[in-house]
Amino acid sequence: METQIALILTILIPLFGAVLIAAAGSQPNLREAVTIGTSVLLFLQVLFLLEQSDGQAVAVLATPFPGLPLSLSTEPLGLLFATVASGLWIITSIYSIGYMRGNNEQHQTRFYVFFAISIAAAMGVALSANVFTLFVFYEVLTLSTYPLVTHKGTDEARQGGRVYLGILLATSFSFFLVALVWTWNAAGHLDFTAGGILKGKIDPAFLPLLVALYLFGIGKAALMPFHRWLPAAMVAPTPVSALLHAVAVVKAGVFSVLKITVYVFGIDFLRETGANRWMMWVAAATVILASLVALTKDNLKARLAYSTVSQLSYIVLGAMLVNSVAVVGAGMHIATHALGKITLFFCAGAIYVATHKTEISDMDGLGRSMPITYAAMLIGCLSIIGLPLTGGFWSKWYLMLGAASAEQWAMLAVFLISTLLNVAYLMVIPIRGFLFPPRSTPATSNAIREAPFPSVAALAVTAVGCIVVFFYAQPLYRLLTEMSTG
Amino acid sequence: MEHHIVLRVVAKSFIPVILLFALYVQFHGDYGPGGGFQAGVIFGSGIILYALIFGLQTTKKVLPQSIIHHMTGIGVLLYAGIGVLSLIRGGNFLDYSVLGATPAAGQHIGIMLIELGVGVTVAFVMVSLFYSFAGYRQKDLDDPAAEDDDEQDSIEKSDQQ
Amino acid sequence: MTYIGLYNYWIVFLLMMTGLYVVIVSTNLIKKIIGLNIFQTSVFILYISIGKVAGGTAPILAEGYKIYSNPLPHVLILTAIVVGVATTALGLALIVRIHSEYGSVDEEKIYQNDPVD
Amino acid sequence: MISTHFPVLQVALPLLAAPACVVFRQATVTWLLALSVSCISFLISISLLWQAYSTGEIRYELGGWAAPWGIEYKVDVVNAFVLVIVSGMSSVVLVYARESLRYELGIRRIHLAYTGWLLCLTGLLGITVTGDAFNVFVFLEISSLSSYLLISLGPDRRALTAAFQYLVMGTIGATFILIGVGLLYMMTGTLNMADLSERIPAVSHTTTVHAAFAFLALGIALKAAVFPLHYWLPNAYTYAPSAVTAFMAASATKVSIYLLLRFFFDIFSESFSLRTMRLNEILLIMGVVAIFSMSLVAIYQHNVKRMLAYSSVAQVGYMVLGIGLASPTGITAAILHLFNHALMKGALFMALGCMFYRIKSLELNDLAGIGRTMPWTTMAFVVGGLSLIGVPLTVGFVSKWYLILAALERDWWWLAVLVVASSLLAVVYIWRVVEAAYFKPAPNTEVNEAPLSLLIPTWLLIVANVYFGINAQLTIDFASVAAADLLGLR
Repeated sequence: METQIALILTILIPLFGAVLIAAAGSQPNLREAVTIGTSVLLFLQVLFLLEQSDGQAVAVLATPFPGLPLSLSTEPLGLLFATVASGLWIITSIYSIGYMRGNNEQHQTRFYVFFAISIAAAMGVALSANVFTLFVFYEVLTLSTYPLVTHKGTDEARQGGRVYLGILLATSFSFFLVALVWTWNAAGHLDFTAGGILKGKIDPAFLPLLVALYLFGIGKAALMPFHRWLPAAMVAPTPVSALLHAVAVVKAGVFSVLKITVYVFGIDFLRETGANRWMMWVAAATVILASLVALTKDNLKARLAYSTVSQLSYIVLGAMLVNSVAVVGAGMHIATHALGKITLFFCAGAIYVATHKTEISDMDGLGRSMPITYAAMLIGCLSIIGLPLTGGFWSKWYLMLGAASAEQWAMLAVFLISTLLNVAYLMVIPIRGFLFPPRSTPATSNAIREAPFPSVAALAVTAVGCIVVFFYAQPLYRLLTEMSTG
Repeated sequence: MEHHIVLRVVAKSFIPVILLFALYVQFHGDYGPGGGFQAGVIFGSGIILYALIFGLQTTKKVLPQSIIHHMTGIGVLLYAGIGVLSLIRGGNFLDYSVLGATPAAGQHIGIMLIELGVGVTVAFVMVSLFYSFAGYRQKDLDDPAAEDDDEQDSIEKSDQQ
Repeated sequence: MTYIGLYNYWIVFLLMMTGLYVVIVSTNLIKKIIGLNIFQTSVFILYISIGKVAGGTAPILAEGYKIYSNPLPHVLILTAIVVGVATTALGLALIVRIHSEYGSVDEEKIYQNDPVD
Repeated sequence: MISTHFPVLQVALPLLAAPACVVFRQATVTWLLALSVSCISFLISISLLWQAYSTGEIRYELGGWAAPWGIEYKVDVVNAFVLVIVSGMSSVVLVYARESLRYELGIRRIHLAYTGWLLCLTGLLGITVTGDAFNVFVFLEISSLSSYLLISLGPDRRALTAAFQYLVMGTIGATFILIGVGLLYMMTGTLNMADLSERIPAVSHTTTVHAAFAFLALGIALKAAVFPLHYWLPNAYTYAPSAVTAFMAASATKVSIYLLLRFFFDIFSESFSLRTMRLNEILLIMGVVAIFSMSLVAIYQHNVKRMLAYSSVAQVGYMVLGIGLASPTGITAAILHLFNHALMKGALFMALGCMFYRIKSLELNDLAGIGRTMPWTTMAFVVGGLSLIGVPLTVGFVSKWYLILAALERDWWWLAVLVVASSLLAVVYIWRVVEAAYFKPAPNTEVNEAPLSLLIPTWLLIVANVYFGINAQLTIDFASVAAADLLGLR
């Protein structure tokens, strides 16, 4: 019973926080105190759930349709995602205080309110006990992040918002919803069940189509050709980009993919029928193509965006390799990539606040005036690339191990090639920052300082986190094997 | 119209007959051909004839607009009231059998009153229509009352059949 | 012979098409109402003519008559006529107000003044 | 027991109240009368629905004449459900109408509006409750005539031409229905619906019955604004007073769709209307074309009210689609959408009425920045809009879900995909308003939030939108039982 209440509270805390934030709108200090307080409370709540996780508890919120409840459950993969998202929310909140104040942004209350709502939605996605609940919170997440993307209110922001909303709603309605109803029609229920619910219920000939509907339908996983929303959403303020890319949105996407692969299709069922083949290649193509596009981008945030597209497809690819090792790798990649990417976005934001520079070619030599930021960025890059001593190493390791044990040598090659590409497009940034001579005149470069303290603190914390994960990967691994073996 | 002496004289002698005939049709509607519709139209046309010959202003002195409004409403109320009355007396809606001592007497009373309601409404709606169209030039703007009164009589027809 | 024998339907048909044609073609609102009336009248005739029973007399109880025409269609059509009158009256009332607002009862002139998209 | 008379009281009370309004003439008195009568009708219809749901069909003989000769009122779950929709929406919108009509009409003619309203309510409830085919025509004309009147009361002079246009189209439609009923009477000698459905199969091969069916289908489709017979609707909805638009959008077309269901499945059988007459294909195509073309047209409107009017035609397309699927699930979807669409369009038009009340315009450009000046109204519009799009946890999602389910039951993937893809067009036109309301700078004029008397009923509907989206059990139950009733499965 206690766990049930705790489950419902994970949704309610951020929602209640949103109300308080709105109420405290006129006093910025109080408002931001509430934001941070709520985020800490939420994190503790999720940790409490993590402690409880012996045996799955289910809490029903409502039953909109007969036999189709809106319910939450404590399930390892979901808890992992919830922990990552709620933990990073604390840091993002701290960071955004620095960023928003530093930039004197408009409508800050609206920003914090929708931020809290989207975290509530992300919690819902993470803890959903069936596909229907997942879908519902997925849509709430889309809608609640829209005002964040268009935050600036300029024509450019509105345009980006349209693309964002358009692609996400279009894919989720046209593909995801159809796949959902189809599954319901075939299996008779939508509950996430270890080993999948579709086995023997559906004609294997149609299975690849259903897989494709789910994978393309979950537009937040940014599989090509439905990745355009991610770069378009770059118009958002940096904390939002961090939220979108690392914490809530894209992770909710790949998390959904992973969850559906494991609990709806079932790894064994997919492997037996071979329905994963097509989408495996699509994911592999996205990995490579997005990395190539990233190489050509000079805008830092755009480059990071395409890097995200590529990295997300690692996870989809891991899911589509359909064996337990690869799925564990994919699950770990959710966490490690989240840490790595959020660090990089924080750095990009810090650079913008301090220098108002957005193009990589303009950032030569900044490492000297912003050493902490650039050190963090170096760690972030290494983690994304997957070098030892950073968390990224483990996830990539397991992913490649999975590819090998599935005897998909081509996929192994894809991982290796993309790692090289990662090096090419990411390492340039810290290298230019540290080793290249500053472009601008010494006078102005002296004026450049580190970004406001909250921002720097936040990015330092996440960078340290990248390293910590390398040494404490054990709990993560245990949690995930529990899931993949059922 | 002062000089149309023939028209005035003929109309003067005819109008009472027309009105009387309307009443005849009204009260013989229960067993013979006739009934509230026909009676109402005949009654209405008698008054309209008067208005055509002697002018709208004179007619309005005889039958002011307000009376016409109220009468149309009362006609419908009479009709629907009988229905409710039969409900109260323990029958179904518009089941006249319960209105009198015996079912036959009840039917007689019921159809009489219903037809009266219909007749009153139809007659005054016709006049009210004439008033508003004929008076349009003088007032320059409408009195849209006419429009909706019309629907009322279509209702009655509905329950009539 | 059958086709001529069913002449009442031909009349109904002719009137109906005439009425619809007037409604569609004329731009004068009053003429539209007239067309609508003709159209409705055709249906009245349809009803009344099907109520006729060959050799039957008016449905009034009287000595020496066995076959009566069916009175129900007449009753129905009485209702429909009243509805028609109400429609005409309302239509004319609307036209009166349109005339006072636009100064015309011609559809084309009205839409010139005030395009309804 | 008074409850045995419920079926007729439902119709008789508004009928009695209408002339009383003419007699009283005083704005507040007539409003109170209309509101209380409407609320009583609502309560009666709920009790009828419950009775019909738990104990089955209720019959009422008017004037004590037995069924095939006299007029019979027959209440089953299908029409009881529609009765609840119509009387419920009328009650909620009437609360709203007081302030809104006073603003848009002025004091002088207001009792006429209530008289017309009550007559319209009488007509709509009468169509729904009656079991006599000719009675349908009569009540249809009562509701139509009063709705022409109501539309012509609109604040813009174009309301007059819109009402006239509707009058011509509506009369043609009603006369078509009259012809159809006449031809059926000719072939079967009865006007009672139950009797008709028994006698039609024997003569269903004749051209006359085919012609009767065609006239009826066309006539009702015209009244229901089924594409491409929707020509009258956008103008009528755009220029009518806001409260009237909300009421009509939530009830008038719904009742016509109910008639369509009643005639297609109850009086003519499903196999006759859909297979012999091949109507299911026509309906499917019309539905899909309506949804897409009308949503596209809606996107290009610059008047928000007109935009929603076109969206209404598109939404009727969903119902037609459900009927065209001709399966229990499809009909369930159509009936669910009757209810759900009434809720969302009622709420949306009421929100627009609130905006009109303050800024006297509904042009998209004039709505710039209204999200900040009228936050509650705009929020209501957004939630209603989300429901229209079919976002989960709103009623719009429920009906779409069932529509997709019905399509999938037939293995028509393309249709399921089309249905969901069409929601995206709704996203586009709703989002144009949202963008204007929130992300465009407001002009520097002083605009206040709408008064509470307008906001409360609007939000009542919005809450209903969400409540029946989260807890759809009740409506689904009624709709599926109603569908089973219509198809003769229960």
